[in-house]
Amino acid sequence: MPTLTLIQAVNDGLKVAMRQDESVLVFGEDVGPKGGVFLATEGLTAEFGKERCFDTPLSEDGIVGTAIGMAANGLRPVCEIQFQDFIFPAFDQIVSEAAKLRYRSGGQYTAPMVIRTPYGGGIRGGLYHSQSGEAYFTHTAGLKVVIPSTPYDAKGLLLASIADPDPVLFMEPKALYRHLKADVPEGHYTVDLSTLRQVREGDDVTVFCYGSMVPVVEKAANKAAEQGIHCQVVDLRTLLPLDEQGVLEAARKTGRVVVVHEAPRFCGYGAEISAIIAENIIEYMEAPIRRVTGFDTPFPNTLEHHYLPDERRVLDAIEEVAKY
Amino acid sequence: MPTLTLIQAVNDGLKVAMRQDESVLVFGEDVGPKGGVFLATEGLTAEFGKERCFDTPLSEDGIVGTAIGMAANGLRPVCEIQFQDFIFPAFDQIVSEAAKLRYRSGGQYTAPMVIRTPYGGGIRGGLYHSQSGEAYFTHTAGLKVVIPSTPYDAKGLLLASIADPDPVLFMEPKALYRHLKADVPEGHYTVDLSTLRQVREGDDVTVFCYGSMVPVVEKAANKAAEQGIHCQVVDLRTLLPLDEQGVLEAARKTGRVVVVHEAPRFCGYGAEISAIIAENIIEYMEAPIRRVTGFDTPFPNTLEHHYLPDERRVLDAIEEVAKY
Amino acid sequence: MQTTQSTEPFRVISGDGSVGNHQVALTDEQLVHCYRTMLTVRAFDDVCMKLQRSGRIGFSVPNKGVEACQVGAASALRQTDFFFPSYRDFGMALYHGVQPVEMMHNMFGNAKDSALGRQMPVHFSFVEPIKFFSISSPIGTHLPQAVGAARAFQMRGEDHVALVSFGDGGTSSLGFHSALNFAGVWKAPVIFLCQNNGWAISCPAEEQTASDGFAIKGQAYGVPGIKVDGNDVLAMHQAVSEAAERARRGEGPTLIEAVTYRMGGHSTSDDPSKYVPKEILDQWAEKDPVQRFQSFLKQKGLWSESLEADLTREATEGISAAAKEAEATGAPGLETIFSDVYAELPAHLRAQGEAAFDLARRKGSADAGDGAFPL
Amino acid sequence: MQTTQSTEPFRVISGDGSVGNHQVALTDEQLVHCYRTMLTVRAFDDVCMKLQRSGRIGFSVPNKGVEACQVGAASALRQTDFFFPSYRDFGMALYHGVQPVEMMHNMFGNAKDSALGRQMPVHFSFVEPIKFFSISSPIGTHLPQAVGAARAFQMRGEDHVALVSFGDGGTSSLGFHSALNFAGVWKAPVIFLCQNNGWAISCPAEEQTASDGFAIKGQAYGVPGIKVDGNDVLAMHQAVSEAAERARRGEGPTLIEAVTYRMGGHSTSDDPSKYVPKEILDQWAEKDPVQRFQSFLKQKGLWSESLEADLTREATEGISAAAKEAEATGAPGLETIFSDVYAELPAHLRAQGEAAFDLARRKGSADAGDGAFPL
Ligand SMILES: Cc1ncc(C[n+]2csc(CCOP(=O)(O)OP(=O)(O)O)c2C)c(N)n1
Ligand SMILES: Cc1ncc(C[n+]2csc(CCOP(=O)(O)OP(=O)(O)O)c2C)c(N)n1
Ligand SMILES: [Mg+2]
Ligand SMILES: [Mg+2]
Repeated sequence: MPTLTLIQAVNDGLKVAMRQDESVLVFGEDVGPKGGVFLATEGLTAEFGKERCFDTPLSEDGIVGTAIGMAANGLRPVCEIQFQDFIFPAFDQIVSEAAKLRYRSGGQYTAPMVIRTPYGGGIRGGLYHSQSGEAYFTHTAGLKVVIPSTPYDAKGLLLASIADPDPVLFMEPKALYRHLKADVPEGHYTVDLSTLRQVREGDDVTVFCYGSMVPVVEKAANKAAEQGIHCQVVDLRTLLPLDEQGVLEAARKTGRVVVVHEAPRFCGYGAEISAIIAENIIEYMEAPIRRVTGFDTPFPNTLEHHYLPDERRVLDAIEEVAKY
Repeated sequence: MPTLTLIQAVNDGLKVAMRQDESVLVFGEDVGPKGGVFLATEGLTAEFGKERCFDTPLSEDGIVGTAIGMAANGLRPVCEIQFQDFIFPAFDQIVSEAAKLRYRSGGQYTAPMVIRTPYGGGIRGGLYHSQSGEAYFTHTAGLKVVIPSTPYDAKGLLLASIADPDPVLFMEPKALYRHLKADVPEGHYTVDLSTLRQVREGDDVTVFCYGSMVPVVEKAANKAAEQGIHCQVVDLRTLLPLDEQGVLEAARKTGRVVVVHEAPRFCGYGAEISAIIAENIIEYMEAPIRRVTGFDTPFPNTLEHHYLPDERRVLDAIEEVAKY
Repeated sequence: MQTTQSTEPFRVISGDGSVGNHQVALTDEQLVHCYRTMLTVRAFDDVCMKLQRSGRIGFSVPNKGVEACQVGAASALRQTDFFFPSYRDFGMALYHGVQPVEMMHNMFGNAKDSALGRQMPVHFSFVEPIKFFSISSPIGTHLPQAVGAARAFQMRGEDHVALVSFGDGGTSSLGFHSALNFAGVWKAPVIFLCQNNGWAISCPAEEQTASDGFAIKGQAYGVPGIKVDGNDVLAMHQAVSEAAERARRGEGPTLIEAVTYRMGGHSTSDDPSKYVPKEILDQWAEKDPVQRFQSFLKQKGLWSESLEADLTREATEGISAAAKEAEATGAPGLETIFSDVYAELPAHLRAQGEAAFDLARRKGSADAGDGAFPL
Repeated sequence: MQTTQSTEPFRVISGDGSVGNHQVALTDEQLVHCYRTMLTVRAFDDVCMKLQRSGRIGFSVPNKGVEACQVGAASALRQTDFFFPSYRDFGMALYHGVQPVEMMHNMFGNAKDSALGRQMPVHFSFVEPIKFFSISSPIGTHLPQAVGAARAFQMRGEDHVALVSFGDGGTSSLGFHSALNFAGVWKAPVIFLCQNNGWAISCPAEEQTASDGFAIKGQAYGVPGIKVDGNDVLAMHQAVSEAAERARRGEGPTLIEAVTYRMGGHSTSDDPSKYVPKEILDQWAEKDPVQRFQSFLKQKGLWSESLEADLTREATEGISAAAKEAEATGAPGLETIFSDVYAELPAHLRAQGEAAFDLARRKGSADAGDGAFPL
């Protein structure tokens, strides 16, 4: 089995989908000859021609808006937003249109499409090349939001997203693009959406995380284990629709919960995890539900390593919750 | 003291601000001669001329973008977005620009401005004239988000927002525009941002709400009182920055909490209230933290009364939490 | 080809109904069908206005004055083309055979509405007999969508076109900019139909933009722009036909500005007397598109008193019967709040739906209230 | 006035440095200052490129080829005007007296950076001696902001103007559409400077739009558009001067397309050899704006070997010293993460800041990592 980085797995997933289904096409800014600024689409124009992988003018509204029309007319567009920070000009098309088309037409029209976009910090990108905007989208019924954290999941979830009958926002943790190589099967396979991944078993504390935070949490969990605190680490990987029952089971098992994400805390995705638990199984909780998140500020540049949750901060929360 | 409806109070607040400060100006779609589709800006063009109250072309991006430039260059723009549902073309300007300008320029440039917009259901407006999108904004550091629920607060909070040195999104519950008349002082006064309003005292259950849900919660609380369940009702009124200590105190007092909003549940604003409580004072909680919200669907039309939280649903949650 | 505000719009039918040297491309039957459709639009409008005034539906939008734009444009396209309409375009659907009762189900938001009562009135969605794309309230979003649909035709080598219709106000939207730009670069088979009816709610077209008319905006995108008399069915037919032929030949998009006038309010919630100058309204009243087309039919010998009576009766009775049927149809079931959010019902929506039914059983159903739409 | 791609751009200085019948509006001193500024931009670029290659700063954007646009435009405006620059415009700031060390503080994101190290390099913000608006990464957002700032001047009856600069790629953005449209309707005193440097990262200008050049886009908004040789300082000066005069007279906005070429990569993260055709690059190398301006100065008798040597040394030494000083300046303190979010620090941010300090005390500080920017 080939070993690939996360971004190679994305690239491979796109190729597999395009080989298998003629209606799949890829477009966005600089995704053609340049292969994308992170090289996620490298080689696609060469293999599939510029009818099926091409650059667009600089308009995210245009990219997503045309993708919706293509999807409603029989194609399977997979478009790229160069950085998640630049998705906001397309916000109206995503939230008002793609997400609501099936509902408002009683199922007559649908928008099966994927929007891929790299998100998160770790590259000294400052305010506008570092954001984690998942919570701007997970409040939107009709949309699916997927975030992989491993090469295997990246390919499998991407192929599942492309096959999905509903619009999927596929957010790729850019900090993990070249983090490590791992086994990725050749050809077609899928990882079901709306399923959790058990990263690590443990009976003392449950840590929920996703995307770029998964390796950070793993490291913290290893350190915790050295102190005899055994963490169950859960990678949420589909944020919407979430496997809520799975979350509740995992939380109930230990009664001590930490939620970790890069995005700011206030009204961040972690709030929903806390709220689901506090609403359904609060009686099982033996400690405060702690969130370890980015600060409630814009994303800084020079000090980004202070802004991003790191092993230190995650471990501190695990210890606090474990001791409580 | 005159008695005014909520929308008259808004109109009065705008006039008071414009009389007092020449740099205040009002613009948006149909706010001029027509006076706005809800008549919030009626009479302004007549009194202040069309230099200070005028219609714009149909572009929310243009409305908010130019407001930022005006604010950065010494004016105090108060712009209107006709329905909150139509704010999304301006999302990038609000979230990427207005909210981050002070931070990214080290305070050299700022955007003291107000964006007024009616939100919420109750007028049979269907998917696109009914939404409560507050959670799309409360995740954004640098922005303030204010929602009044009474005529008195509408004017006082609006005047405080106009005077505020930071950008404020001022969401007006359209269902309450003409709900009732109440005393509103003439001339200038302010209600401090980031303060809670105690709507009703009670020792059994704490209900957090804001905007259009306040009268619904009041009615439910009255019914509950008939059964001997005494609710403390808290109107949050500034959603960001929130008076978190005030929320914790109110929650601790009863140990039983219900959070109510119109917007969908998943990653809605209520999640943050639950999460703050679960993070800081979970040990005081004697019942699940219940949310009563819109469903996780787009906003329907014919069935909107089933979609919107009503007295029935709020009361049911209060009873459940009280009995727990 | 390029026209400006100063240029006179392209016209076929003169005020007296004559067409001079112009060829008439439509058959007699089609011409009568155009007329029938215009009368049906008027009848639909009238009935809806009354239904709204008497509180039986919540909202409607008047089409008086703009009937020729819709009907002339529709008559130039095939049933295999893809329509991306605005809320003032249902004449296009009627022309191609959508039944009034299907529209009325939407006006009442009942269980038979194709959108299951989820949208406001006049937000239609049809897939048969034409693809009449689900109408959305946000202005301008459907323009890039139409370009995408056109690109799909292009990729599959089909010679269908997409037509997207929007107003003078719509040209200021973000969707206009990205759609025209993408369509120009892609040479997509799409027709942009800008119905300049003088107003965006209360904002006059002159304050909407400082450009010399709307057709000229095509130049910013390398898209040919033409200006057409929007009160002239045959001029509309010809302009859209030519644009469609260009598109089918692979020569790309066209922007058509149809110059017309909104004779009523923006919607049933609007009071245009607050801002529309009466003189201008009177001027336009003389250019009524239905009258003009009637004069033409007369000159052609296709019109008669009895035809008029038949078509009027047919239209009025058809619409009234449709309204009656729609009003008698029940509201959608509670479960329709939860379906069609996704292809499959996810667990959390199932739970929310069950809780709603359970509460209704335990505590009774929610109150409908009156809920009249203010805009 | 209206020009198209097919039209030759307006030019003052010929290839050999002569200006024919053109009047030169700048004093000798100003002309030398223009040249000095261009050399300073080059020196800044060179030093930053080296700093980036050696890993001492994370990112920079090359300006080679586009120096005349920035400098010619800046020379036409006053210090009381308002600049809304893009990330490739710092020559405008240098021209008006912003010190290189202030820019270098930003390149290093240190404690003396006006943005306190919060932004990426080249995202400058200055208020003195000119209002050089805080640069934002999202393309196009600053265009409507400039229009708003211009409207503020207009309302107060001041005769200042706003200049907003953006690229060929920027014309596709939403901000371009709303800004040009609002400015046209408002007759706002704003100058839209589109630097068409041939590329938006890897997308060539021909694929960015199908319009006949960029100046023509003004027609869609009733805004006059002119096309200027962007490698010609004096042509830029004249075009911007005329636009500024129009604006100050209350005659509204102008769109200027400056035709130039990006001779380097998009940024230090980009490898342009993957997509830029070498022949075209070679053609443009011959039109180098610094060379052209030097030839002009020679013809004017303002240039000498010793001037060149002095200016070059001055520029290089100044920039190197600035880099040294900036590199020696410490990083911003942890507290700067939390300040300037709002005018006053709200309670929740105070708490988060305190917790961060507390954790650093208890468990040590966070790791910096290497964090090189890939774009
Ligand atoms: C993005 C957005 N902003 C505002 C509105 C509110 N609105 C509804 S219709 C309308 C005017 C549209 O004018 P025009 O495009 O000329 O179409 P017409 O109604 O004249 O057919 C406005 C402002 C909206 N629907 N969408
Ligand atoms: C809204 C948005 N989308 C994408 C990007 C990524 N991006 C940065 S620069 C650039 C190209 C800009 O080209 P142009 O406007 O011609 O300016 P130039 O770099 O040539 O000066 C792109 C696509 C961005 N910054 N903002
Ligand atoms: Mg109109
Ligand atoms: Mg460029």
